Amino acid sequence: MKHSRVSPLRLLFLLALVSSLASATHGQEADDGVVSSPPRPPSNLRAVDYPMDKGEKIDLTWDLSLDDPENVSTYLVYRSRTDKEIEKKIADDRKKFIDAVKTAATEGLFGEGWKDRMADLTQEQLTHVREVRSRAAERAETTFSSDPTSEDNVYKFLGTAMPGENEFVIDKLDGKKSYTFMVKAVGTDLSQSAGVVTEVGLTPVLQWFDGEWNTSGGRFWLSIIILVFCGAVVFWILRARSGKPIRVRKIAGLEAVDEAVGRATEMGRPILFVPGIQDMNDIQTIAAMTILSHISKTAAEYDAKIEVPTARSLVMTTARETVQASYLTAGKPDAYNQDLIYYVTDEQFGFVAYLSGMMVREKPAACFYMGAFYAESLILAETGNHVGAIQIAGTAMPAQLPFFVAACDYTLIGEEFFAASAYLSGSPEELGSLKGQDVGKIIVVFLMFIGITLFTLAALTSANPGLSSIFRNMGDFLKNVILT
Amino acid sequence: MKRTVPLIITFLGGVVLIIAYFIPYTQAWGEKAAVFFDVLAAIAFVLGGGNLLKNHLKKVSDRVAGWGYSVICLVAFLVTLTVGLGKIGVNPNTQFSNYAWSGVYDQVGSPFWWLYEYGFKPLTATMFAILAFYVASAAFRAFRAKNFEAILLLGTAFIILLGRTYAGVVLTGFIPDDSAFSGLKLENFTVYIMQVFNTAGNRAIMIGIALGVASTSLKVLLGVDRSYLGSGGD
Amino acid sequence: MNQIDPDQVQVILATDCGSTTTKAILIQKLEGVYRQTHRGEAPTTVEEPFADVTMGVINSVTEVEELSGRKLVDESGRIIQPASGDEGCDIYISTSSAGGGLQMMVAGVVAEMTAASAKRAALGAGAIVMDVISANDKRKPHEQINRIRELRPDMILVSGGTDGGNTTQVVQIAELIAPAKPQPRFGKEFTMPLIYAGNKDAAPLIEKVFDESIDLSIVPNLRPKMEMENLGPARDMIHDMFLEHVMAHAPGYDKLMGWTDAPIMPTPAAVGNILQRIAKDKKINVVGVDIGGATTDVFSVFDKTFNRTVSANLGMSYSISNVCAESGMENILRWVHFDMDERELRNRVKNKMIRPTTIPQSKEALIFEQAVAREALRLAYIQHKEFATTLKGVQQQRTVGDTFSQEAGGQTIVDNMKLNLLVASGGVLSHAPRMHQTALLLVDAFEPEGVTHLAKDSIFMMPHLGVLAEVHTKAAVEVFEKDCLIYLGTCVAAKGLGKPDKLCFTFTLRGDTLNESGEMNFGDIRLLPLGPEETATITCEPSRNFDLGAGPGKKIEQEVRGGTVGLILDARGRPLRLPVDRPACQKAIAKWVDAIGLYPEPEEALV
Amino acid sequence: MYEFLKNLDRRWVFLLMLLSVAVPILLNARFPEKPTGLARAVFNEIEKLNEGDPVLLAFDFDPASEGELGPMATAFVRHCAEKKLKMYFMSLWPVGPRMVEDALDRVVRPDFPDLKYGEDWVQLGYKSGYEAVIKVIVTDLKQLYTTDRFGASIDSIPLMADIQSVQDFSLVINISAGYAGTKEWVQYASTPYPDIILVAGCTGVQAPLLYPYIPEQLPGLLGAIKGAAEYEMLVLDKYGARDENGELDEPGKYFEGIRRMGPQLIAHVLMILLIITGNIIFFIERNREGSS
Repeated sequence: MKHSRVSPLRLLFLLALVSSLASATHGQEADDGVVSSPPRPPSNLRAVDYPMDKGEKIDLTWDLSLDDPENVSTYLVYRSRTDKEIEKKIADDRKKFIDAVKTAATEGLFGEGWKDRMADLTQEQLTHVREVRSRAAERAETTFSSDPTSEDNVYKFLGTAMPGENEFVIDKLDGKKSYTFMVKAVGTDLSQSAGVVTEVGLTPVLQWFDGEWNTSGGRFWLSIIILVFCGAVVFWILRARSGKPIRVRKIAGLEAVDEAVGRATEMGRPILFVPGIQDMNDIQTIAAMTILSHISKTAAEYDAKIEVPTARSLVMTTARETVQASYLTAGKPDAYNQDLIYYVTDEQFGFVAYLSGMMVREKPAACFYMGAFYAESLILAETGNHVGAIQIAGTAMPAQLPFFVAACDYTLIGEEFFAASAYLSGSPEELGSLKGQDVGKIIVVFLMFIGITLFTLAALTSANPGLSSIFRNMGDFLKNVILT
Repeated sequence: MKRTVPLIITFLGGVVLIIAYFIPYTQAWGEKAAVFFDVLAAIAFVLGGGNLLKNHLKKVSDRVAGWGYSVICLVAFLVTLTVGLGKIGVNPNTQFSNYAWSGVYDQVGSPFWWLYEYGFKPLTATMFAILAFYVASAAFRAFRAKNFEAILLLGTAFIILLGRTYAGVVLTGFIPDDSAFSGLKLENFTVYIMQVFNTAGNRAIMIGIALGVASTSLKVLLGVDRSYLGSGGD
Repeated sequence: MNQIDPDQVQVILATDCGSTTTKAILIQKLEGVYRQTHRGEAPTTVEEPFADVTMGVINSVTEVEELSGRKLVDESGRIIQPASGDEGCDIYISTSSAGGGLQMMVAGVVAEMTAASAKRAALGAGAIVMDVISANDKRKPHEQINRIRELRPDMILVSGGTDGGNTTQVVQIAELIAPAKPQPRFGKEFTMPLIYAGNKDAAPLIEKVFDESIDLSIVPNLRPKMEMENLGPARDMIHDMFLEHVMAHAPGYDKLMGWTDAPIMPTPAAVGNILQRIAKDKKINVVGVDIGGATTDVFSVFDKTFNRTVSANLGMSYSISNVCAESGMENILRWVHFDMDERELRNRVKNKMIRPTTIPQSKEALIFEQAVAREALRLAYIQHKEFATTLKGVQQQRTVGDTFSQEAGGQTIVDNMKLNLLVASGGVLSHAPRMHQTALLLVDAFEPEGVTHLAKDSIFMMPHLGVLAEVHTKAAVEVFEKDCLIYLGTCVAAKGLGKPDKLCFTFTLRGDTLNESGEMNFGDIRLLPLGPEETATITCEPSRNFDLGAGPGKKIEQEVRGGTVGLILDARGRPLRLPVDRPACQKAIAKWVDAIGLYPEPEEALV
Repeated sequence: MYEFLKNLDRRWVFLLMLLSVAVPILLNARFPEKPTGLARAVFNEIEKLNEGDPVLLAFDFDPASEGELGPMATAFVRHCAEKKLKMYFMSLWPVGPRMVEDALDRVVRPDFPDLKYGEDWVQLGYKSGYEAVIKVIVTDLKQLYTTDRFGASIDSIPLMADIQSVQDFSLVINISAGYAGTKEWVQYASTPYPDIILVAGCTGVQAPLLYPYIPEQLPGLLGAIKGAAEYEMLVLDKYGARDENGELDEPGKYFEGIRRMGPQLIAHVLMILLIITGNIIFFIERNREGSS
């Protein structure tokens, strides 16, 4: 059995045990006077690289001490420190030592609780305190010594194993360093055996896939979930290519795109499209570009002017390509004017200031806010509302949704925003991806349901600890292992 | 061809990032990809600056309505650029005192710092502060108890508005702290609403968004949705 | 035209020159009330060999003369005006739809916005809209020019842009029309009337585009703002142009125009007019339908907004094939409660198409024809709902209550729950052997919700009254109430769907002759006798999922009006869903047919 | 009156808002604060630390949000200075370092002159790349930060000797006004590396989005001025100097959050009044429509 994880209660007990051990010196007999000898050490310590991990774990096994289980209360596991770690350990010790000396010196002068009385001290006394402390520190500096090769400095305590256990998984190692390991047995009287050490240093090896399915932090389960989800999306895309048309729920905000563009046409005013204030590496900006391509195509058909100020130059370049191609598709390549797609500034509020001014001056008849927005959302939407534009917003920034909802005519909320491209293009493949997305939703709902059921059952069966803990463990496994 | 190459790059980039996440050995690849993007984005700064200049110069030369603003914009842009890039008035770093430009561009007291402290900072703070006014006018206009949902939202808004200030403490101060009803004290109730109802709602939206993000990403990677490259859906 | 003192008016003569028949009616003041007393009919004489519309008019009036014994036409073949003793009439008015009525082409910038407004103006003015040209109708300019050339409208209405808005595209549209040189339908030598009702800033530019071949008149913008539609000036101008150009060029009309006391109106405009008057007078919402051989007109007035649509391809004779094609034979057959041979039906349809005046000779044929009518009316009403919308392109003011239901602009304003009066006219509805059939046809096709009065136009008098309303509103309204409408009864229908045979609503009726209470289960329909001129008070309590107008599950109490049919309690649910499974559907229809007594056995059929 | 309110020009609303903010500021109104659980949690996380523990303070905000976040920055720095923690400042926002300087100017330089640069605190400065920076420095800080903000080699700074990565800090304090900010710190630091303890302060609009991460990934959170005021109160209670009457005797800069709660209170009350007025108009309007 591998025991990298221990229950909290046991951990507490062991910690208490270890701390008491730390205060006891090696090889000394216990205080109660009972004469007993330390247990014989475990033997044949072997370190093997842990399979299928991301190169941070080593598996340690040993043969049990011959006194196990009669005279063994626990095993202590250590690993060697790297040179840097040893340095740090010594530096820490030095600091602790100096601090202790300084505190002791001041206490000698002012008694305990001197800190509280600091405010009462006169300037003279304060100077005195400082002198005393710095002298103490100097003294401590010279007296402190530590042997970098001492076992205490070289080996770092990692954890414990119970009697009868002969395995331990060491985690969080550096894949570039080599380590040796040490295991000691502790007797019932807390006396310790000599340590058994691995002879050769071992470096954890990075495997090609992090396939730990039963511990948290691994990416095994995530990869499964992603495979299922992506598979569902791809499946539905492929199916949609040949299958019958997929129906989508009406989204008023997207139905209104033509209306907004039409309004701009009739009023002879420009359409404003703001693709958020994030760069192209934000998926929302990409989604905005896909929507822009549809809107600009409509605008081209209606012969309306579409203006796209951007906060990033890469977005500007992309938007230009997108709009140009849309004009081409609409059969009006001459009508395309790249000067209407321009860069303003990366600075959030500079961008907003520009947009507000421009909106008040040019009074666009339709405003689209698609992409990632922050505090500027309300400023933009209120200004647009004031100049009487039809406004359609779409964002995946939950914090900004309320502002858009209050001030815009239509708001694409979260996933609607991502569904927009599919909706507007109406292409079966894209609509298929929406169906795949629904599969993801079903998985989420299913997992939520299982989780809730397990924890509810655990709570309901609390009268029966065995059963309850089974449910709880299952729930924990779901929560901590599968879903991390 | 014009579309195939970007599609291939998108696909490869995406695949590398995904693989990098799951296969520890390739983890560095993902970071490399991110660096590539940073490099591109940095180069794009120049592009943006050039476009800005061109745009506003054109506005000025065409004397379009409001060209005066463009003049201000150009002057501000050029002055800031010169002062910042030239590190004018900046003392060299003490460690590299031989290099005139080794100082920090926004050193206290330098012209750039001055521009920042007395120009940029108050201006952006002003823009942000406008929010307070807009929130008030939007609330006045939009918070109408039109239907049940609206009434619910309205009630919650009042609780939160009061609970987030001392008014909440005063209004429900009569409820003793240790009584069974202490949860009804506005300040506690506010926290409860935020942590329970609001969190639940937000989680739902976030799950939807996350799935949307994943499926959109997948569409883009697989080239199903090419409209951002300007296919116009056709 | 003479000045008329409304109080002195005793005799009114009205004619309607239809494409085939000219109908004349006589209205007289009897015991202080205006009543329609006599009517006459004669073939219309617009076309050769007569080529003078007044001949038909005089013929029909002569028939009235004979029936009433009142001399209306003098020796010179003129209508005698004003009345004196037993002779002549005080008011003479006429409408006209002869020669296919008023045919227009309209244009606007955006199909759903200014072009739609232009279409609404034209339809409201009683025109048939032949085509709508817009900047976004997906046709290439050359295709549009070709189309304009092909069409031979009576006049053209061009709109586009709000005031101060778009000019370029408005001018572009004008520039499409100008070179196309559209030819008017009548009289090649006359100039084409074109009404411009668009962006006022573009008007000077428009003037420059057209030469003398076009008679351009400029009226205030139809859409001065996106939020506002101002159809009045354009409609009036259409009427003026109708008289000035179209009528003036139709044979005999110049003479007729000299006789009338009010401008001659296109028939549908007159119908719209009277419905609007009634709706305004009684503060009700009205839907009127006129199903003809080739087209079906639907009129509606909801919340003071008037809309008219013409479903050009939905009719009972010339267009019957199209009805079958558009709705599908299976959809028609679902209204038939027994098996029919589809092959035979197709023959019947074709027969009706080439012999439009055929009247059903057997019960099967009648049932089938009425099934077709149901679908035709249903489709026409759907088209009407789609067209009768709020304005598109309007900024919406949102509140937090809209978070979960952001309705798009351009929603239909037709709300069956708000509908108070449904008026039927047109052959298949007016001439159904039993009024019960007309009533159920209306209920099945229009699916009224809540409490709705059903009526039919007795002898298609609405056009006459529509013009009369212009000169003598009181007389028009009185006649409309007393003689024009035949009240069929009232339909009380619950909105919502439920499980079969589960309670839909309970009702209690209190009236002079009818005192009854009972329960209606979902899927039931019931007819209670309530004669004409009788009223009763109905109290209904719907169950949770159903709405009778006060909200789901909420009780209503309302006065209902009787009629030749009676009171129809409809618990079949809304939207009305027929079982998909054929036998089940037949069973359901049979049950309903039985409940209403739609097609009784021959001995009692001839009521 | 009804007509006036029905078509109320929004500038009247703006004027009222201006007054409701300006008056309390001019009168210097100050209301007491009652710290809630989340502020206590933040406070306790810092209290738990020992003298000399390294703390990373990531200031991801800009002057625009200074009004909301400045006070908590002051309070955080003061708390760390009082606890004698080693402070490491960094930022993912270009102007972040300036915000750090501002906080230092307010707290460390005047009130803790003993603290030395490089020994007690260090300014790592701004790094571009948003969350990518976090991804890298959680495992290797020095890969990105080769110098401090002033160009000095990182290895020459004594404070940096013990720091390999973000995991070496006893606590990460993040103050953020958006992207990249607390959410990214949660996603890329405290979630994959549960040993990293993260507390945060954020703007009011962001707070609701961060609640889902409490308490596991984010033990404590200060939301906007309210959070700052509560936290200030806790810090002042514990470390504030008192006059002879036991009243807090501290310069105004340590009361900034509490002071700003005054305008907030009045503004909130104004909002409620506005909403109520709006609804009264709405109902009158509806009644009139219904009756007509």
